[in-house]
Amino acid sequence: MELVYLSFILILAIFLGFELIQKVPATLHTPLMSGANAISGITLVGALVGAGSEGTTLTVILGTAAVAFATINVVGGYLVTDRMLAMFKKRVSK
Amino acid sequence: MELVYLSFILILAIFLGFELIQKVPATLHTPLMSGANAISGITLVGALVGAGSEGTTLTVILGTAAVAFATINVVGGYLVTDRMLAMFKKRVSK
Amino acid sequence: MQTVILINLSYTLAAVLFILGLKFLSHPATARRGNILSALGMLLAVVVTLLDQSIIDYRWILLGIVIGTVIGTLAARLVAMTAMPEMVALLNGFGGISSLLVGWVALAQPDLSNFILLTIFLSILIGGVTFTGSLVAWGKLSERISGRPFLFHGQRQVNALILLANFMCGVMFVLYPAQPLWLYLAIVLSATLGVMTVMPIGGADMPVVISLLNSYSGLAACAAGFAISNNILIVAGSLVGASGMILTNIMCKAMNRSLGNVLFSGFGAPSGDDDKLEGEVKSLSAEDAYYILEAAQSVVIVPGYGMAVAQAQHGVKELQELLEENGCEVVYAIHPVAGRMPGHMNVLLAEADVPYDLLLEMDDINPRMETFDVAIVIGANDVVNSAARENMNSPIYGMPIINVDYARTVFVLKRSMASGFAGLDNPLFYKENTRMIFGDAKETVNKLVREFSA
Amino acid sequence: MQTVILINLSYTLAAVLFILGLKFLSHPATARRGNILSALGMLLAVVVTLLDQSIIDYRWILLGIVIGTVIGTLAARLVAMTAMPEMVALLNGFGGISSLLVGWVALAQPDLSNFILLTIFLSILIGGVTFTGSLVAWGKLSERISGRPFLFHGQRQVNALILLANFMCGVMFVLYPAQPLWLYLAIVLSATLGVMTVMPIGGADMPVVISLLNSYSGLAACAAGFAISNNILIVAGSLVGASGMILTNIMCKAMNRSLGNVLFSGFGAPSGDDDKLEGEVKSLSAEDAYYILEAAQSVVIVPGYGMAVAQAQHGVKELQELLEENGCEVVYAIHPVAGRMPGHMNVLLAEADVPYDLLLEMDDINPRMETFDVAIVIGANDVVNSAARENMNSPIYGMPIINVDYARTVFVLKRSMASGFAGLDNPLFYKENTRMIFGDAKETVNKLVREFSA
Amino acid sequence: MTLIAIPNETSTRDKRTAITPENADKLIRSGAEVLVEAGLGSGCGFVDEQYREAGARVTDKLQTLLAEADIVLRVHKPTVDEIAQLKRGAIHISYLDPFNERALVEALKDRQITAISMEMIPRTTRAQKMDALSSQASLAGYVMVMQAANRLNRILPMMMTPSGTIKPARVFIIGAGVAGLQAIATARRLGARVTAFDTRAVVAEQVESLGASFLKIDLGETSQTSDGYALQLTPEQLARQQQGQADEIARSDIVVTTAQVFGRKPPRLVTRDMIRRMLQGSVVVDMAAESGGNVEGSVAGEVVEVDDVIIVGSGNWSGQVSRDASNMYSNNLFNLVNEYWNAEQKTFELDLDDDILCGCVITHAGEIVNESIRKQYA
Amino acid sequence: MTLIAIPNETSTRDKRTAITPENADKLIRSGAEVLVEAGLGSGCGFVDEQYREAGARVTDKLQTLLAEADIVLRVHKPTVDEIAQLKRGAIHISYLDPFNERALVEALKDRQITAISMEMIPRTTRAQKMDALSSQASLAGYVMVMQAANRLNRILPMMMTPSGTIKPARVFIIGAGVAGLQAIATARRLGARVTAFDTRAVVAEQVESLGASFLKIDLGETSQTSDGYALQLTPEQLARQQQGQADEIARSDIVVTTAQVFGRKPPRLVTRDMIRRMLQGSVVVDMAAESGGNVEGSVAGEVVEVDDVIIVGSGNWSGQVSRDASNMYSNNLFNLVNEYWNAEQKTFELDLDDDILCGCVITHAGEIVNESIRKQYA
Ligand SMILES: NC(=O)c1ccc[n+]([C@@H]2O[C@H](COP(=O)([O-])OP(=O)(O)OC[C@H]3O[C@@H](n4cnc5c(N)ncnc54)[C@H](OP(=O)(O)O)[C@@H]3O)[C@@H](O)[C@H]2O)c1
Ligand SMILES: NC(=O)c1ccc[n+]([C@@H]2O[C@H](COP(=O)([O-])OP(=O)(O)OC[C@H]3O[C@@H](n4cnc5c(N)ncnc54)[C@H](OP(=O)(O)O)[C@@H]3O)[C@@H](O)[C@H]2O)c1
Ligand SMILES: NC(=O)c1ccc[n+]([C@@H]2O[C@H](COP(=O)([O-])OP(=O)(O)OC[C@H]3O[C@@H](n4cnc5c(N)ncnc54)[C@H](O)[C@@H]3O)[C@@H](O)[C@H]2O)c1
Ligand SMILES: NC(=O)c1ccc[n+]([C@@H]2O[C@H](COP(=O)([O-])OP(=O)(O)OC[C@H]3O[C@@H](n4cnc5c(N)ncnc54)[C@H](O)[C@@H]3O)[C@@H](O)[C@H]2O)c1
Repeated sequence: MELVYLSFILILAIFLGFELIQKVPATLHTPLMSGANAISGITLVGALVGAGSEGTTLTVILGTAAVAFATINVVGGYLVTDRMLAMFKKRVSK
Repeated sequence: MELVYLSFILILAIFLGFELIQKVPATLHTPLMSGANAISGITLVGALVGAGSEGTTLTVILGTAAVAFATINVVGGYLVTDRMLAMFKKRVSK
Repeated sequence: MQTVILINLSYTLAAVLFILGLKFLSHPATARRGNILSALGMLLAVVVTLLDQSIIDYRWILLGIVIGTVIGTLAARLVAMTAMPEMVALLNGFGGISSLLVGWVALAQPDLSNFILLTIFLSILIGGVTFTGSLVAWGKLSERISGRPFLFHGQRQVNALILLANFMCGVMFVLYPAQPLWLYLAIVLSATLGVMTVMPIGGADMPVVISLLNSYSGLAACAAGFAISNNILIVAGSLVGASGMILTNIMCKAMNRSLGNVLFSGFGAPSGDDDKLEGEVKSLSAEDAYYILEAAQSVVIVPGYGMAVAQAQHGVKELQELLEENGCEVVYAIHPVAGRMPGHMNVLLAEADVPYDLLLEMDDINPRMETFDVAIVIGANDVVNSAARENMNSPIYGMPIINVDYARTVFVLKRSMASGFAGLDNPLFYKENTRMIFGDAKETVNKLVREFSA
Repeated sequence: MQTVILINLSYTLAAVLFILGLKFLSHPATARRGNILSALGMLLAVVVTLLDQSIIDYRWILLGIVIGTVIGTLAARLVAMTAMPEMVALLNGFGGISSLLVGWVALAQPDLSNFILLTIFLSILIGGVTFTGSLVAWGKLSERISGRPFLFHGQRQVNALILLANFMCGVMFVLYPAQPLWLYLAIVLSATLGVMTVMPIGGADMPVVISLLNSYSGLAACAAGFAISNNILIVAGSLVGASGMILTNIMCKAMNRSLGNVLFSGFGAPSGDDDKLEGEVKSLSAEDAYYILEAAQSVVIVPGYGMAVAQAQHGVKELQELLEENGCEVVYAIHPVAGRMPGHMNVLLAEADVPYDLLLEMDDINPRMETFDVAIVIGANDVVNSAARENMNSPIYGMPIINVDYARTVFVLKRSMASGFAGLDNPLFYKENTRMIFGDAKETVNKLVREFSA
Repeated sequence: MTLIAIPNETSTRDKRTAITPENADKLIRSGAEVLVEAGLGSGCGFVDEQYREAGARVTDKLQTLLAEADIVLRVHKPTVDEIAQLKRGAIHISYLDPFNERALVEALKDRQITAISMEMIPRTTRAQKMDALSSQASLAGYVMVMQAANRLNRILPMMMTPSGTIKPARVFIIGAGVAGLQAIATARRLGARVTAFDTRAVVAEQVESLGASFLKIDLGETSQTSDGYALQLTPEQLARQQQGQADEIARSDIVVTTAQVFGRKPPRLVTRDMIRRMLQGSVVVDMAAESGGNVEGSVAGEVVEVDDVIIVGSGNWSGQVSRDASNMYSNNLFNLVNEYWNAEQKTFELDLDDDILCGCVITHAGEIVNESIRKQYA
Repeated sequence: MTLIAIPNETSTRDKRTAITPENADKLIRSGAEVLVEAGLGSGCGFVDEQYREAGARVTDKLQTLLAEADIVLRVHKPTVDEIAQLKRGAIHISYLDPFNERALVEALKDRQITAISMEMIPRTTRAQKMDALSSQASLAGYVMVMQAANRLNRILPMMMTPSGTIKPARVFIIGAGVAGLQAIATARRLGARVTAFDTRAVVAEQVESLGASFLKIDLGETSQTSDGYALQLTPEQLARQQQGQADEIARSDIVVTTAQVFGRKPPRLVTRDMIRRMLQGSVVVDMAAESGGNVEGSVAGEVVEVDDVIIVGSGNWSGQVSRDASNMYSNNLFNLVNEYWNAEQKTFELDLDDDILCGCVITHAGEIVNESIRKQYA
């Protein structure tokens, strides 16, 4: 039954993803991509559970690596996006 | 846990509903309203379960009434919408 | 278990069909297809539901479906094309009562959590409001009830009281589900609320009300969905609830109202109160103006010196063409002293290639001003200054002006409230049916033009 | 149970923040706010996850987070502004590998159903492709790897083989989860696939590739979400997957490519093959043309008799203004014999109030034609007929023409493939960088204008 | 019953007429009796028959016409002789040039004529429909540019042709009042590059609203009267203006001057030196040639060539398009009479407190009632 | 070394010149020697000094100039006298009117001159840069409308003013070739309502592309030559056309006729009867007045008044804007010479197989080489 709900959620989220992005000015292409990339770092949440759970050494190592990689993605992603957008603002206000 | 999924679904569906309707030409206002109204007849599904389940006389009566009303809404709604849209097509192609 | 999964996967598919249906319904070219898709979704949902193992008795279901189908088909076939809106209101009301009943039936489930009780109450409340509200709307539209707003002193207070009572009733209902009193009271109160909120609204505003009630009926279905833990009710109901809200908003804009007004009723107040509104300036965004123009059948454009300053003539011409493509009649009304030299407007409009036949003199346009849905004043001021007609003390009293204020709605495109050449205040800007669209005229016109994208 | 519900309600909120974040990110005025909202959502999701009862050991987590934060912060701070795209590629790759690892860890869960195994496989496959693909993209952009497309004979066949092997491996993986061979094979194969699909693509097309890989990494997270039954991974992952797909599509259009080409690679093929394409006419919709114009820095407009026939001059002027507002340089190139009388174009463009300074003579424009991103030919034909330059047998051989084909992209707005006054075929229409936008010039121009809405 | 009489114009150069058959008809409908001299309007295409059809009487005796009239309508000022023939107390409406025609004003006063000067109609929004200065100036602006374009050895628009590119002609308009603005519009229509200058700063926006550019010259403080007329410049300001516009004049193909200062001689703006710098075959139009001239060397009523530049000073500009000019002028007169027409008594109701009449009635009941004129001759 | 000589024009009415200093310069740069007669171009603002600066020799001896020249460039046809002074084998490029000037053509042939007629340049896309008929006709279209507008007693644009609304003038253009189209554009620019008619059906779209409307008259079968010239109508067709346009003419303020039939007399399209129906003061311009006339009553080279309608037949239209006309004509000549210039030998390379030269070279080496002329005089 859980899977049913999850697939419902999947479908709705996909439709929503399609509808959300309609027309993006060229200057925003890269920041938007980068921002979305940061969101895809959500896999960090999965990694946390993996790294923190009781498990074999292997899973802990893998989990920790996953956490590290995902954190890079998240932290770096948001910061980079913000830097780009900050520059963009300046350019517009000029 | 089920409720959690359901509210997830609710939120996503609401956002999707907001995003779906963006700009509607005036001529489509009434048909769209009518079409949406037909969809809201989905309560028929709930009514079916109610009317068909084992229960007291009261629930069966209520359920049957619910089925009848919802069916009117659904059948009438789709047919009326279709009639309006058929007329609309003609007018446009003129 | 397998059937449950099958049913729910089918529900997912039905939800997709509803989503596509709504999306398609909002574009002229695909609207009919959209309706069919959504009907297919409904069929699918209904059919797979019948496989539900908790359904053990099909007789009553069959009875209900047969009755509903016959009535629904007949109603849809027989109703006159002109009576469509009231038909929709009626159907919507049936949807509402159905949700109410589903909620009621859900009460019979064992082990109701507080949350479920709450959603049951909500489905009864919203369903009830939708039901009686829709019936009143139907009555008003079909003129079974007077279309005039029904108003009395202390109305606000009474309504607030009913709302409060409803709220209290809800609390009691959740706390003491076994006591039927609260159930019956909830039904009665919500029915009353529906009547009381729709009665004060005038017949002309009914389409907006119906759209709102339609959104409500979606929410009612959604609440019912929670009450019986059913995905498809939640998804379809909230889709309709949300998109109905947006549609209501769009329709409000097209009628030059705000959604706030509608949600908290009391809008479409009788005109008696309005004279006191003088002194209040209502401004409008270009986007909202678009909705009104999009729905207009006839538009008169009144250019003035500001059009020249902004060099907006090309955009104006384009706007004219777009309106015409949209099936609207457009003419220009040229005041003899508009601009800063004789024939100023002619020079500009000729440059923009506006056909001469569309340029009407003041004396030709004024007698038929009432027939225009919208008058668009583009950077004119003195030539539409109603003080010349109304205010004996005005230095320009007696000068003939273009009576734009007689049109149903007036848009005034200028940058500020500043006066024009003659340096005079303009009472037009404060009229009930006037909307100021502030900003450079060219920019505003271009924004309007862009709003008219497919 | 209470924490689970709390966590999941927080996830719901985080999902809302992601949704709003994405929505805001796509509008210039709100983009920064959007990014912050989505970061808040992430923070919320991470923090509440730490409350999860299945997490019993925080040391490793802390370690991972510290390492990641330090590297991520440094990278984001230190990278040069110009190196942003490759930075994004690299970060994206890390997201991919992380999903792969999460999938791998999930294998350790007890009682894995086939479906869960499938999603684990998918998260490994997609995560792996994302990882190596992103690394290659990063290498190409930072010129650590040659930006030139890497091509060899039989490439298609080899790739098909890898894909097939992957598929087989997946089947085996689900059937024999206990056998680690399949796991390792899956990792290796998906890594190879990532490299093989990105290598053949030229450096100039990398932004599109990164956007696509970004969409993939969303899908990988989504698959990982299924693998560990986690809502927020599914929602956020599929949001990114879907919106990334749309963004990729938009970016493709801005670069005048099709999404199909990208998805099935092999696009950006070397130009050696293209000469054979002569004889094929590529047409474009006004909407797709908009994306290209929106990204253009410099545009030259070449009007001809068709502009006069369509009376498109006013729309052309408006398009010019919109392009200029968008930061693009626009000039007009007027061929001396364009139209049907001397000075025909001048009459029309003066009517539309195009400044004289923007009208360039053929001899002034031709030498700098290469510098233009887009040349828009509006209803001209003979005056841009490249046969006059290329075909010694043409009756107009030797006549100077406007060399629009030297611009990066050429749009030709006309109704059909019909010839012009001189009755000659025009090889321009068949060139690699030419796109025909069929239809009445005025309508096409107006469509373009309308696409330029905020 | 009020008798409105319209004599022929005595000037042979000007073909305009004061009342068209259409307006004669309207006057008669509002209850007046209309008497016209035979041959009225023949210069711009009207015939006696049309006036008769409208219900007017046609006479060929000027003397009885003048003697009987309660109201006389005409374009140009009367002669002193004619004034003597008017009925005492009659109303006479026409151009008068009251600032410069002392003898005339005195004669009108002495004969107890109520004389309304069309030049003196205030430039207010309400009075615009009677404002003949505006209506005629507007036509003048058109005519001046057309005449200049016709005499220029170039074309005005730009043409990119296989036989080379012709650059658009440059036109410079000095003074952007009613005539100047219309001149700008006409030159722009023909595709010229137009620049304009005026001492009143508010005009810059108006010039730009017609798509022309405004020449910026820093003159220091300038201002305008409440009626919107320019004030005279100081000699120092004038010098600055001349200097500021010299280069623009030198590169212009056509220069049109329309500068006036209400109640004074027009300023001398274009000097011989500037003309010498212009290209051979260029054209200068001096709107004010007849009242003193903005341009050095212009000759009232004539077209002359100075240093290979053609200077047009023909004057009587709106008379060149006599048909439209007559229609407009006649409408102005009708609107004036109609505004003060007492529909019951069918008479012209003279209210000297009315802000329009107060500005334009010069003499009444043996007095000079207009203040500025009284001051002028005090 | 090739000597290119340019004598003064003998016509005093036409101020155009065949070569401007700018083009003299270009010719010299491509390696020719240029000799001009003193005073060349003085009619349109050029002085000898400018030619000298460009590197040309200036002489005041016409005789030596003609005798020495390898190539003579000019606007108008030479006299038979002048032909006799030319060097045998010289090239002479100018208008020639070869269909009507038999004596001239014979003289050129006999003197073994290579005579190129500017009228005979084919109307192909490639030849447009040398096509003087087009360049001059285009200017003529502008000038005709400007002259008509200047003589009309109305203004052309619409004006909605406090003094009444002036309706836009109606302009009817007959013949929408190069000149007609430019006339349409000019009248439209001035704000007139423009209607046009032409026998060639393809022209309708071109007329509408300029914002004017096309008058539909059903003439049955009409067609055009491969060069785009109209063919002569049958008498019956002509009658139908006259009938179809009579009403349009009657309500027009300005009628401009530009109808030509290549190699024949222009058709008579506007009759006295039609003119009589026009409003007093209207204007008719007959482009073809000098070669026979489209309008009954037009007088070549003059402006006459017939039935109170002004008929302009002044001719020499492009000469009115002599500066621009000279620039364009001179560019045409330069482009022609340049097209066939052998840069190494610095000579004009005559290739009678070339499709442009084949059309416009009339006589060569003592023969009439142009086929249609040969037929005409056979
Ligand atoms: N026709 C003639 O011959 C003539 C000659 C001289 C004087 N006049 C007088 O001029 C007046 C003409 O009346 P009118 O209604 O045309 O003009 P107006 O009364 O002068 O009003 C023009 C309005 O346009 C607005 N405006 C200016 N620039 C704008 C821009 N870029 N975008 C949007 N709005 C702009 C101004 O308001 P904001 O500043 O708030 O934007 C102003 O209130 C009459 O009083 C008339 O008597 C006429
Ligand atoms: N300038 C002069 O003085 C003059 C005089 C006479 C002849 N010519 C000749 O005319 C030609 C001018 O070249 P050009 O490139 O300007 O014109 P062109 O070669 O005649 O081509 C015009 C093109 O415009 C297209 N068109 C027509 N109506 C249209 C509409 N409503 N919307 C979109 N497209 C439309 C037509 O294609 P579709 O039918 O497919 O739409 C046609 O191919 C030269 O050959 C020149 O020699 C020039
Ligand atoms: N209220 C109305 O409806 C209305 C109607 C018509 C005119 N007006 C106003 O009346 C005023 C006068 O118009 P007019 O055309 O009769 O003016 P005008 O004939 O008196 O003068 C013509 C122009 O010459 C300018 N001028 C004076 N000295 C100059 C100098 N040294 N250099 C350059 N320019 C110089 C003046 O400023 C004026 O613009 C204007 O402000 C006009 O807007 C108002
Ligand atoms: N290929 C080129 O680049 C080029 C250049 C210039 C001109 N042309 C073409 O050459 C052709 C001739 O142009 P032109 O201006 O020299 O023509 P023209 O001077 O020979 O004739 C003028 C016009 O009069 C029309 N006409 C003839 N008889 C008529 C009648 N009875 N009623 C009404 N109109 C009548 C003709 O159709 C023509 O349009 C046109 O087709 C033009 O497009 C082509």
